[in-house]
Amino acid sequence: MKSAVHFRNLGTRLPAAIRLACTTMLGATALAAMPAMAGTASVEPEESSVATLAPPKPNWVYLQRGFVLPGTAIYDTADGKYLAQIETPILGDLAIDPAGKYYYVAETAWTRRLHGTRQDYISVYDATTLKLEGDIDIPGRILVGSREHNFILSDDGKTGYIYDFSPISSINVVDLVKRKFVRNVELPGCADLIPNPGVGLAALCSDGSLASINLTGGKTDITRTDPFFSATGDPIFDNVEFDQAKDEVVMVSYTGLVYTAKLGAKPTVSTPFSIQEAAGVRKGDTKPNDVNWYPGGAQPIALHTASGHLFVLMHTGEYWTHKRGASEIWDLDLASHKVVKRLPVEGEPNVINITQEAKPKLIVVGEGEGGSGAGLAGDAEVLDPATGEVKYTFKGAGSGLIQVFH
Amino acid sequence: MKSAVHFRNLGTRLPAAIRLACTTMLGATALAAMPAMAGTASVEPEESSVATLAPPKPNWVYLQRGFVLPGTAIYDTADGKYLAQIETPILGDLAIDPAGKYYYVAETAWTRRLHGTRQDYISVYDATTLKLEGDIDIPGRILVGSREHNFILSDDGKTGYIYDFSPISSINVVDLVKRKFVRNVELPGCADLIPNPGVGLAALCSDGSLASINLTGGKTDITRTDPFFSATGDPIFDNVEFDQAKDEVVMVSYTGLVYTAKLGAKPTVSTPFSIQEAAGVRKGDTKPNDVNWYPGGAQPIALHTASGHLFVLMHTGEYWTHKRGASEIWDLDLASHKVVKRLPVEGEPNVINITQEAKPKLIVVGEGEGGSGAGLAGDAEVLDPATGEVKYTFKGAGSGLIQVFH
Amino acid sequence: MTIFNADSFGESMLRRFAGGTSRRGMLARIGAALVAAPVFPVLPVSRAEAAKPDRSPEAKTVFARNAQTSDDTKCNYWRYCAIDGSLCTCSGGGIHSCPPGAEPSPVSWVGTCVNPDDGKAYLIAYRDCCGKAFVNKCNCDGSDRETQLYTQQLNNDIIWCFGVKNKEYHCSTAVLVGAA
Amino acid sequence: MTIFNADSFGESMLRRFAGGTSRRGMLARIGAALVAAPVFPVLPVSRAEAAKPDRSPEAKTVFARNAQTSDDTKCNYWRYCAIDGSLCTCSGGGIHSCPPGAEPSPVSWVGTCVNPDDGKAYLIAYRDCCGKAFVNKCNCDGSDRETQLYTQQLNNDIIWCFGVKNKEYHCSTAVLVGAA
Repeated sequence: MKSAVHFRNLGTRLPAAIRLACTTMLGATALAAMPAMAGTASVEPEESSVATLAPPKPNWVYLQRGFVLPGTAIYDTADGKYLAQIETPILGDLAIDPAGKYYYVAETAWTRRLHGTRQDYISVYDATTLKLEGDIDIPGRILVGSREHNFILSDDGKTGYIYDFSPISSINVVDLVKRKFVRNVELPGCADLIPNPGVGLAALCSDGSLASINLTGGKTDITRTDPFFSATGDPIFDNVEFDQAKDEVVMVSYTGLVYTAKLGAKPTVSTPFSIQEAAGVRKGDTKPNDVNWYPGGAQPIALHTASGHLFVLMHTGEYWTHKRGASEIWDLDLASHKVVKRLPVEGEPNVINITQEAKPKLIVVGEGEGGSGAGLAGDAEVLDPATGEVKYTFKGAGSGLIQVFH
Repeated sequence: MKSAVHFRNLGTRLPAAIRLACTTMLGATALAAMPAMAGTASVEPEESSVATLAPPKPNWVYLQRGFVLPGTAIYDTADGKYLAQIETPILGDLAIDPAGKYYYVAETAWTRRLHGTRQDYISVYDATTLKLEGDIDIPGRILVGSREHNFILSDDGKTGYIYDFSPISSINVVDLVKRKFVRNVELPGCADLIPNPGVGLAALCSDGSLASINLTGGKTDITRTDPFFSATGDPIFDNVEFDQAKDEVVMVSYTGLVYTAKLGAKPTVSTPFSIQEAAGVRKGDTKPNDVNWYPGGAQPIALHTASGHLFVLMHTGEYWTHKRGASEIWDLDLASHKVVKRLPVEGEPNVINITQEAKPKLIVVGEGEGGSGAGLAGDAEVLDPATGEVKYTFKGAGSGLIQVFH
Repeated sequence: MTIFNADSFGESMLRRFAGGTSRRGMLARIGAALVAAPVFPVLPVSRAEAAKPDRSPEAKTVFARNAQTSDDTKCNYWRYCAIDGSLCTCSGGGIHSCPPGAEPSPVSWVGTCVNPDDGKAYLIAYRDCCGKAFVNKCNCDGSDRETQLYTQQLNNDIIWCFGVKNKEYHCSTAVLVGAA
Repeated sequence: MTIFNADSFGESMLRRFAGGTSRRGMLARIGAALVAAPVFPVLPVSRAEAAKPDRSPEAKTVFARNAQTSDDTKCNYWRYCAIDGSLCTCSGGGIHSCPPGAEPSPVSWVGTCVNPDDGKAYLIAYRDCCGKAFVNKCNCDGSDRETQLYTQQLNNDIIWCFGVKNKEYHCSTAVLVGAA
């Protein structure tokens, strides 16, 4: 036991710097060599530590906090617990290593906050310590929020693809094993990078086609399907869904047309069908002044790949209200082309995702305080897709993208 | 008049790069050499421009947006208009050139947002264009919000003083004319820099004294008054008020004692009096479990120098509630030691300031959404100190410091 | 006939955009030209001489039917039919001017909005004002004819700060380019 | 007798702090020591043997009278009598551990809080967890015996991130140091 007097006497024999640390604040590190307290105190002094995290799980969700508060919050949908924050900045994009070992964040910073030199890079975080392991410089990236397809990984997790728009459209390819930028590939007229296993990538194009981007050879080979949608008349929402097992993309347009495309060197696109008609409702139209059900939001669709069910945020309104939040979630069985359930939902959510568990959970987030555009974090809800029951509510949790671990 | 066909034909003769810019977005700058539109259109095309600002005025207020949204908003209290935003980051400190030519911002940034190299510097903004003119590197600064006395200017506006705590207490001196860091001066045991014209600076110290910091010679000479307050028992709020005409500091302690000190090479401190007794109320005490009126907030006092009236945010509660927002503003006449008015106030404001006009206006801000600690911007109110009437309310305007132009 | 016909603009432009091949070398030149330009003249455009689009109330969007022309600090001001973000008119700027210290991007996304006073459609360039922190005042999110990332110049989510010193987004203006 | 007596701590410490002269050369050494240390042992302290302070209900602060010992994710948990900021217990950390990826500052501000279970006062070190963006969850602002900048180690507004790689404030812990 050290009495104060004892301690003070000891202090005079310590180097002045350590004495200063001891006497001005609890900078006790400088005293690491001293024996721990013993004796009369009824409590044991505690040591500071740092928590670690389990590797990512299919029941976890990753909620970006939007346009004002940086960071992506990880929640466990099994027990509603907040787990940790991944350091995504505003307009940063998160990609999760399929092996569960790393989180990758594509980000942009100026050396002096609002001025200095622009830097674009991928930050690499260890998935269990969330410690920054390093960063990989890239030539650039698009600055836009709430998109799943601007930073994607190859199915083996070894390659990262970052969409750039400068304002020339291109792809930056990064070797995540060597942690090195590899090359820039031009992608004229297309965006929304989709993995295309064995080939490279796929993307949606402004002429209404789907591009297959062959990166296997030395020279990039881009081929396109025939145009199948109108990029200006009835656009397909950027946040398309990819089913890796089937090598298939599921896409929904503003009017509610559902497209699927089989990827490969030469993708093939199915005949679309109307989600409204799949629910026994009149087909969506591009005419204004005609109220109907429409899909809408920033991330309006979520695919449960094992069951082939697509969950779509639906609202009533007119055409060109494609950003509006939902009053119902429609559960579409892709195999039968039937909306098998319509779940009413509160809070006008504009982003949705679903865990890839056998018994999945839906996660939705609506606008935060200040409404549309204010960019503040809104409340997230975890729903049972079978019943629509709200399992958990996370206050001020998100407003940007929702991601899950596949 | 250019028809589309004409334009397209022209396009083929332009360099490909310009053609690209023309045809993909309204990057019309590349077409600067082309004749302006004429002919059938009923409207004139507009050009983009950038607004400018008048030099600072005594009726302007500067509201820091708090701990989440960066930026200091300028409002005109004469008409309630929002004027512009000064780029103060979170934890940045703003100082206004007394000549009205510049805004100076003391700030800290890491080269890569949350990592990289730490940089501390003063950004210099032209007061009418708000353009960054440059920045001045300094060795460091304290990171803390809502303080008026961590970055101050000399009365002639030529020298800036930045408080540093690393955790050694010191002052960084900057020549604002040459835009150069000059030197670091150690300031053991003191903080809260106050101009001390003809001498250098004054500061409050942890032994309960006021220090006079003589910077006129080559060597810094720090002398202190006798201790006159208890830094741990009844602390004086950091945000003391300085009356340049009288060379006097006005200070209020947690219990409500009001001190004034005449500055100079050897400052002299007056006998304190109780603001509660000045209002005919029982004197404040340090005893807990004894409800009384107490001053409180982050910036709890505001001095109208011409009239010698001090406005203090007051709340009812117990001792050690010194951060709590106010239910009344007390108007204290410093000459007569009388509280001449008690204005009820809504929204529990915790910061206050007053314009230095002949007919001044009070400005108060309370906590924003999420309450204490959430750091979101709260609503500001402009009040007539004569009547308490709310002249203007600025939604989500502040939550950090309020500053005015002297 | 007009290049900015609301219905054909995006598609025709992007066909062209998509048709090109290597543009890497041109990028630097564009960038330099944009940065160097001191003012921001607009594209010469003409009114439609071809078949007029249907501007009857029945053909107007919900935004257009409820738009007004008197208060440019409100989200339903007619020019804001496809704006996304904070209005510069609320933060020290104007309908086509940036607040002090902000820098207008020389490129922008575009919208086609109907002026309720004359019932005509106009092309609006939504120029972001850049280099200052998000002002977060008068936030609006119009979405008439707003599309997705593969049709960039008609998408309003992108931070449209190109050719400026810093891409930090402050607020958005709605510059009248001409008749659509 | 104890160096951490709630009433004498700040003053006696700061007298000492204030009494020194040039410390510039020592700064680097302190910094290095703080960064290098892998764990964060605490100061050896003792219980007060001198005159016990008055801990009767009448002498307790409003915080102490209403404090609880069961839920460390609430602002009225007894150790939070002088905390300011987000609780790490709400954001993946614990009462004395930082959330994953954050770094505990080796120095801190301190408070003296009364445990309602035994009525005794304990010294609490509020270690900030640093290097990650403000978590903004479970924000609390206790102010018992909290002072101003000239008595830094008793001030809870300062970003207490020293000796760590990055000073960005994430959340705060309340580490039990010993009896006060």
